[in-house]
Amino acid sequence: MINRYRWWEYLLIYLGMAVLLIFILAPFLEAFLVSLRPLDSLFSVPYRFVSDHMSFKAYVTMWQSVPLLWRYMLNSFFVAGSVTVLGLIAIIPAAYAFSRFEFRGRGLLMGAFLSVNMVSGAVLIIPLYKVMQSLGLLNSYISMIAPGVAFVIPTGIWLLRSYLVKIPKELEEAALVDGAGRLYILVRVIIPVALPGIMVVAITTFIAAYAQQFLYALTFNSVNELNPLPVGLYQFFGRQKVVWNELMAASLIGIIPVMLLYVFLQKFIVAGLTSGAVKE
Amino acid sequence: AETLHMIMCGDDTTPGIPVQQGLISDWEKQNPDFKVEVEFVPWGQCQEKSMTLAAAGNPAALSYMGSRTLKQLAKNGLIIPMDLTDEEKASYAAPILGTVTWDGKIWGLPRAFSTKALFYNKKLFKEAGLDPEKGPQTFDELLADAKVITEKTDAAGYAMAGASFDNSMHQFLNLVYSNGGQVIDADGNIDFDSANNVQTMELVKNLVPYAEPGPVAYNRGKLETLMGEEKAAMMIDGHWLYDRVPADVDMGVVPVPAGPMGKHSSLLITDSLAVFKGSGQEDAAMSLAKFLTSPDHQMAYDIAEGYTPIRGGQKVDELLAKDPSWKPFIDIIPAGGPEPFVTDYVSMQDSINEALQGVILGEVDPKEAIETAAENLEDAQ
Amino acid sequence: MSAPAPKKPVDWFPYLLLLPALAVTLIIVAWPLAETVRLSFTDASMNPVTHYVGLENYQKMFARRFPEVIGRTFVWMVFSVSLKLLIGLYAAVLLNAAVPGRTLARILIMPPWIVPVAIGVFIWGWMYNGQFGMISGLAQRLGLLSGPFEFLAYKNAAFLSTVVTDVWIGTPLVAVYLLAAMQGVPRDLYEAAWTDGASRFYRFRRITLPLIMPAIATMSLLSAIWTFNSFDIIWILTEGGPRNATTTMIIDTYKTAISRFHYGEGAARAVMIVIFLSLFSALYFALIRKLSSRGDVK
Amino acid sequence: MGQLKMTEVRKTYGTMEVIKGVSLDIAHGEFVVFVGPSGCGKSTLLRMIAGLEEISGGEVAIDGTRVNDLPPVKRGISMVFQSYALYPHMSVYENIAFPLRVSKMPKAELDARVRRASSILKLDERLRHKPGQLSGGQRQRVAIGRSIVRDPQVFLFDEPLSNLDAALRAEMRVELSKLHGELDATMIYVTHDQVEAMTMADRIVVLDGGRISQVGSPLELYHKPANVFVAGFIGNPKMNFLPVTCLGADATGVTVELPGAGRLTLPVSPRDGIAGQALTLGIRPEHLSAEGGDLRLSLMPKVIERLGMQTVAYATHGEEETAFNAILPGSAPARAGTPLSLGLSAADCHLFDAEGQAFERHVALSALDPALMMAASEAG
Amino acid sequence: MGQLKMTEVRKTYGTMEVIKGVSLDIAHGEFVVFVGPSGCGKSTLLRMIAGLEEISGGEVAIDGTRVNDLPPVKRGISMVFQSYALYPHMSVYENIAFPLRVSKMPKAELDARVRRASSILKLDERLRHKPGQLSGGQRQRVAIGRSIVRDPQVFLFDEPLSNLDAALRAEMRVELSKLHGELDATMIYVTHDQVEAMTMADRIVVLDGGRISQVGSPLELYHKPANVFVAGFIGNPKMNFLPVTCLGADATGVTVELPGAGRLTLPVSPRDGIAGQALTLGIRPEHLSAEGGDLRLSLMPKVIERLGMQTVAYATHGEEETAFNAILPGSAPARAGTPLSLGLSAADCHLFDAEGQAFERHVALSALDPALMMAASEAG
Ligand SMILES: Nc1ncnc2c1ncn2[C@@H]1O[C@H](COP(=O)(O)OP(=O)(O)OP(=O)(O)O)[C@@H](O)[C@H]1O
Ligand SMILES: Nc1ncnc2c1ncn2[C@@H]1O[C@H](COP(=O)(O)OP(=O)(O)OP(=O)(O)O)[C@@H](O)[C@H]1O
Ligand SMILES: [Mg+2]
Ligand SMILES: [Mg+2]
Repeated sequence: MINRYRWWEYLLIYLGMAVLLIFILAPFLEAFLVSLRPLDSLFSVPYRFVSDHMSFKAYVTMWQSVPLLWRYMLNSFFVAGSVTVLGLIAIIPAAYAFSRFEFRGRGLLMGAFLSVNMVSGAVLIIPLYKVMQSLGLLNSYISMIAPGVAFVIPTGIWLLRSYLVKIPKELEEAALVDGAGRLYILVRVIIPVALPGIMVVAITTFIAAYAQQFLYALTFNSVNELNPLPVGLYQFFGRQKVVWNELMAASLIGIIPVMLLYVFLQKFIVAGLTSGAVKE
Repeated sequence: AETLHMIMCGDDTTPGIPVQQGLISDWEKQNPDFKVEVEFVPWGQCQEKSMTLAAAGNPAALSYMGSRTLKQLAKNGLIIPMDLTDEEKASYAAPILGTVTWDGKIWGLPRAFSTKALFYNKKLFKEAGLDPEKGPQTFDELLADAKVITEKTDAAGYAMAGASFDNSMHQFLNLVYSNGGQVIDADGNIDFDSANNVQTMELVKNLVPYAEPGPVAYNRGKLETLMGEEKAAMMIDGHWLYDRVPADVDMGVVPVPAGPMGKHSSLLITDSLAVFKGSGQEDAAMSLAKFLTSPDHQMAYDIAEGYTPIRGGQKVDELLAKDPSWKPFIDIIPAGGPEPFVTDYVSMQDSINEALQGVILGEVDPKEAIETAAENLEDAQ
Repeated sequence: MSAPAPKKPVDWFPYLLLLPALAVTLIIVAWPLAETVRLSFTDASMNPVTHYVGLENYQKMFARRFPEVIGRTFVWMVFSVSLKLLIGLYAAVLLNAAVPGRTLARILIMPPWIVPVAIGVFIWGWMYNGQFGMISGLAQRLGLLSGPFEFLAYKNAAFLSTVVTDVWIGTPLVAVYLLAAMQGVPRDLYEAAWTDGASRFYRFRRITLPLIMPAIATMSLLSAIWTFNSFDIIWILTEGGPRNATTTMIIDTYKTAISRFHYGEGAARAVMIVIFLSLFSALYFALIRKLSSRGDVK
Repeated sequence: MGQLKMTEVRKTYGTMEVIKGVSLDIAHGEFVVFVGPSGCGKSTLLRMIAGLEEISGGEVAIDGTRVNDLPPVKRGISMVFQSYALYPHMSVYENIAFPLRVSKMPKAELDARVRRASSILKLDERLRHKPGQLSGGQRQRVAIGRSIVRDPQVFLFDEPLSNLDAALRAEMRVELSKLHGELDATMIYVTHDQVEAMTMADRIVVLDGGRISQVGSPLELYHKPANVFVAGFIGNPKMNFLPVTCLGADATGVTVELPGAGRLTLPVSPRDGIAGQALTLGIRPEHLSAEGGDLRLSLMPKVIERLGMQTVAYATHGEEETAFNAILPGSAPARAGTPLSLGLSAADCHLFDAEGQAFERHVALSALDPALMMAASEAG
Repeated sequence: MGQLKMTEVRKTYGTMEVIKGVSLDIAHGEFVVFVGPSGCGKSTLLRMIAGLEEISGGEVAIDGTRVNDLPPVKRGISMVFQSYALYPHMSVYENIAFPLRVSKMPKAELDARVRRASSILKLDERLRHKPGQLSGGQRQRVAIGRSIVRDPQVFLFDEPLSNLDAALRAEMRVELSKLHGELDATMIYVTHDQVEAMTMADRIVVLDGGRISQVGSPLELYHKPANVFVAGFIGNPKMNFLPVTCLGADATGVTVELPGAGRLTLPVSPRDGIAGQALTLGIRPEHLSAEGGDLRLSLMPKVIERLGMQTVAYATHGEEETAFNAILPGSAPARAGTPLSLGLSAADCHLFDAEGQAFERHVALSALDPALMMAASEAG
């Protein structure tokens, strides 16, 4: 009953959603239209939605003009996936430590992790390059994964910590009484129970790594076959003449896998974030 | 074989790349100790990457660089000068060599070269009642034609770039050189605050009403779109504009109009191959660079890519015969001026663009804009 | 009182748990960051040979219109973060409504978050174009504009345009986060209020909003930090123009350090950013704590 | 006025019928308690009255007006939730004032009403506190306070005491009864705690799987349960049941045979043709006595609970080890494992037919509770 | 063996002392219950025994070994938490098997033990379910199952029944008592529900503000509370207290004067020099009777609760309106607002001095509970 809407409320809600989605999706409509147009009539003056000679040709030709496109997508998935997995390996124990233990320097360390958020990767790029070089990591997947991991850790810890705080302490105490070691408790009890929260962090991390792995990849990697999608996409417009239609087609295609992933996991995200988000 | 790391800007799909690749194979055959790894880095990130690698002490052996960066690299001892014989030097037109020379040494071998001229839309000229076969030759004619077109047609008279991008400054410098102005004198001192330049800036100011609305939002690329849609009638650009507008747009080309205090000129821009210090393969890199830019090889590459040929010669004549539209771009070379060679290129770009934007937005008058820019340019030295 | 408890040995376990995160952070962030701090006191540039110059870089920085840049950055951040929160909240409210199709809407709101930033910004670049851009084009057709309007050509318009694009990219995360927080509000509170006759809007204002305040607080801080450091959007749209109208600290830093290769000066700016953001966060936390001690945030 | 009438009210979730036709009249000023096992539909019914849940069929009328489609606030009801549903971010004052703020009451009157409510509920000293700083009983009172400021005609309570500990629960029970005396309003109260039901209700509605099983005063349900379900549900430990065989019936009652224990004539209204049928005899644990009785049973105690005041023997009876419990006053000499012989009186017994329907017992309820006599005379 | 000894155990949080020196011996196989008001330190004490909380002072020894610094698992204890603390992601089987998996027990033995535990607890049919699919009572049993598989010597329970509803609580109480009978182990049980304490304990430890107020068998606490605190804490509704004046004492007892009601000689051990002192007389509500008694009191009932089995009158006494409650068997003819005259026997009364310490009553506990006699003879 409380969720029963009157007709004008429906109208308002859908109208509101429409306005929101227009704002969110208009650029994608634009991108889609561009992807359908031939290169020499991309932009018409005055503005028109439908112009002559629209076709899906770009969706075919893009695979030829950037032959490694599929490879870049796979790389992106691989790099984002690795960042996520490695990130979680670092985030989960750290978030657990912050949520459960009192120790010297706790506040300081938490602040320090937050402040990693404040350092933008672009500024650190040169010293970071030296680091990667001295570790001999250049031109490998690791050179893209490692900085990705480092920069997702702080946010991950912050999000997950607030989730873990809500897991009843008794669960651990019970396991402790039952003789489980503390690492065993983390692995067998905490992680399974915190799975929704972990999923949220994983997905946020994955998307961040998928969409924003440009700078590190570009700077630390010189091997074309290892490049992720954003760098690959640059190949469409790093040219004398930008192949906008194919670039847009490729970008739209590049979003789809992550969207699918999200479709499957969105219930998880919402449920998980809930418990992680609201501090009580 | 040892790997030799070479950074190229752009991507590997342009027509010149197979040509270059063939040449590299040839070179590798002559130098079996080396295997050349070419890394293609997108424009816009390319120089940053080469410089980052160099600053971090792990430079590529050979890098494709905008020549404007060479002075800064050279001053900081990151690149080594090219040991060209006099004969080799003589194969370049003097102004071209000017784009890579500092302190008497040559710091890079020109690889890509462009000159500019004024394109105008014949159809719009006709529509406005102007003679479609006679493009503007002077600042005054430019202004007058722009005015007429703006008033008589739907299109803007002049396509003006004012965005905070390097090519906004380039567009402006074409006019500066054509009015006898300069940014830097022969001794390397800033010479921007001159009557010539104030006059050129006046032209900009006067052109604003006849330019497309909001020039500050436009860089060269977006202006090319306007030209293609016939929404602007005149634009200073490189020869490539022909490829970037639909075939049915009928364009004429004249040299950049001359100002009252100068004569037709053009900004000469080159990109070069630079050999970095510290790769341990300097000699090989030098050898490869020379091999790739030797007259015949370079010409083949220029033709394939559709760049303005760096050197003259028989091939150029053939090109002109086949495509006369090249003529204004090639003829202007001797009268052209190199891109100013400063240490802090970005600072120069910012100063000049800020002046331009100030004038376009009507925030400062031309004289003041030029004066302020000249002061700021001292920083760029 | 009983005798003081014997000194306990340090429990190393929490440190052990932090080890992976710390190791990665130390190597990838702290080491370069320390290097950055060191460089901020040198004349580091492209030249491999550097000298310590004391505070010169900091002095130079403040001499060069720096306060203006700081001010602008904060204004930009405040604009952008408040819009993100407002629109995110608005989106969360709509996506929380129990109407058919909301799952689809929840999915359709995601793309700006997923698409590589540069691509999204390029598209916005076209949209802002006066001649062939969607916004100006539609506005003209609807008669809202008499001629083409270039959004990036004028100081205020460009400033707002970069804000809008930043908002577009940042909103989905905020919306999803707030939506989740809203779903954590116990349903019986709404029912109780409804029983008392509270309208939908009243319930939102008096119940939803106060109860998701902690989530809003967390998000606004994180969002502020990210926004402060948001680089690509401005760089691609305006490179800081027109006439520096969109030059924020991070743009200034990038230009100085990477484009102009005045690495020492750039490092000084980077250090300033961290200091500013730390101060900001500390202030922010103090504010939140004060509010919650007043009991507004439970 | 707070008169409420439900006619054939139904509720379906999807294809599942949860409330299967409930009809009930509630007079103004009555205190009606819904009881029943978990999941029987108590909350659902209450929420339908409140307007929180759509009514799938039938009609709910308040003071003669059909309210099926009215939102809660228009029904003149107020509700106290099991979880209290206090607004955690508002002070006690604001929580209580909330309904008045919604209706934009002038400040002075609002203040007066809140203060009156808080003084009735002894919350004056807590007005500035947040719910989080209150004890369970205080929270409970705030929830009630919020519901009384609006002067509703009908109060709805959904297990309001179930979160409290035993002592507090007893105390609040008394307070609620007092409150009902002070406010001239109808109260409908859901609980699964039968002590609450027995002590507070004017009438108890026993629900069983979405249907009303019996409606009556507490003592009526205790002494005259209409069926096995109600008999077993009311009373703790629950009534003991024994299979018996009917030997015959006459005006004095029904005579039954308890296997292996003898025969007994129960003072209940007889029915025709029941001789020879298998019936069920019910006897409450507290009606077994150490001495005397019309019949004596032998039990085997398994667990003895000594509460000081009384002793509870959890025992079994007969070969089949039917559970059979007994409550003996004070400290009875019962020991686990030692057989125990207890007596029962025919007058205390209940009798049920094969369908579980009770034979009417000859008990005058008015003799049991003076309050009932009064109520009867008032009603008359 | 599960013998436990606490010596002067203390706990401080920061500067706050929460457990203020507790000494207690618990024999193997005993069922000891800790009771006390909320915040008195019950949980803290239990957790210190478990090893979940550091011991600030004193010593805890199990089977003669000091365990202060041993982790929980080495103490041979197991614990059932108030919230059950089941692992939500594991099946019932895995929950129960958890302690065995930790100790890497061979599969066959593990399986056998889990099955034994599940059959004791009647969980066989639930082994594949997740905790979320279980009812409260079943969850409770899983929690117990997890604690018994390891065959610990000492079981610790922290309010294990407090989340259950009344009926289930009663049932579980009985099951736990049975379990204690079956397993040869010591059980220490924390609760604030005194019915649980009374029914399950061999000995009850009453805690008050971090100190032991009294230790004794349930009936000892009920009949011979050592002080006002214990007297008031045990029994529900709580004992009524009246201020009295001592007139004198001799071998038969102490004679007191109840203001406005008369005098009474209580069979308690006298002390010297108490004549003329102000004392407190205690009488439990259930010891008031409608007829007879050594002395009669006039009460003013405020609320009457009719439970069928008994009637509770919440009343006041005298001018000061001191709360004074009474429990009368069956359906007593009491009405709210109508004065009620009740009798009390001197033998049922308690007497406390000004410090709240009780005068020893002349009650033979062994007469009250046959189990005690046995325990006494065994101990002897
Ligand atoms: N939204 C719903 N969808 C489907 N079934 C529901 C829904 N709400 C309740 N039910 C079902 O309706 C029945 C009655 O539920 P209700 O909450 O009224 O029980 P209750 O008597 O209040 O029980 P309890 O004493 O446990 O609170 C239950 O079987 C429940 O599973
Ligand atoms: N970690 C802690 N820090 C400070 N004080 C504490 C802490 N844990 C418990 N206390 C205090 O110790 C006292 C005893 O707490 P404890 O939990 O043992 O009480 P309890 O008897 O179990 O009460 P309840 O019946 O409410 O569970 C309380 O006053 C509590 O406030
Ligand atoms: Mg319910
Ligand atoms: Mg406790």
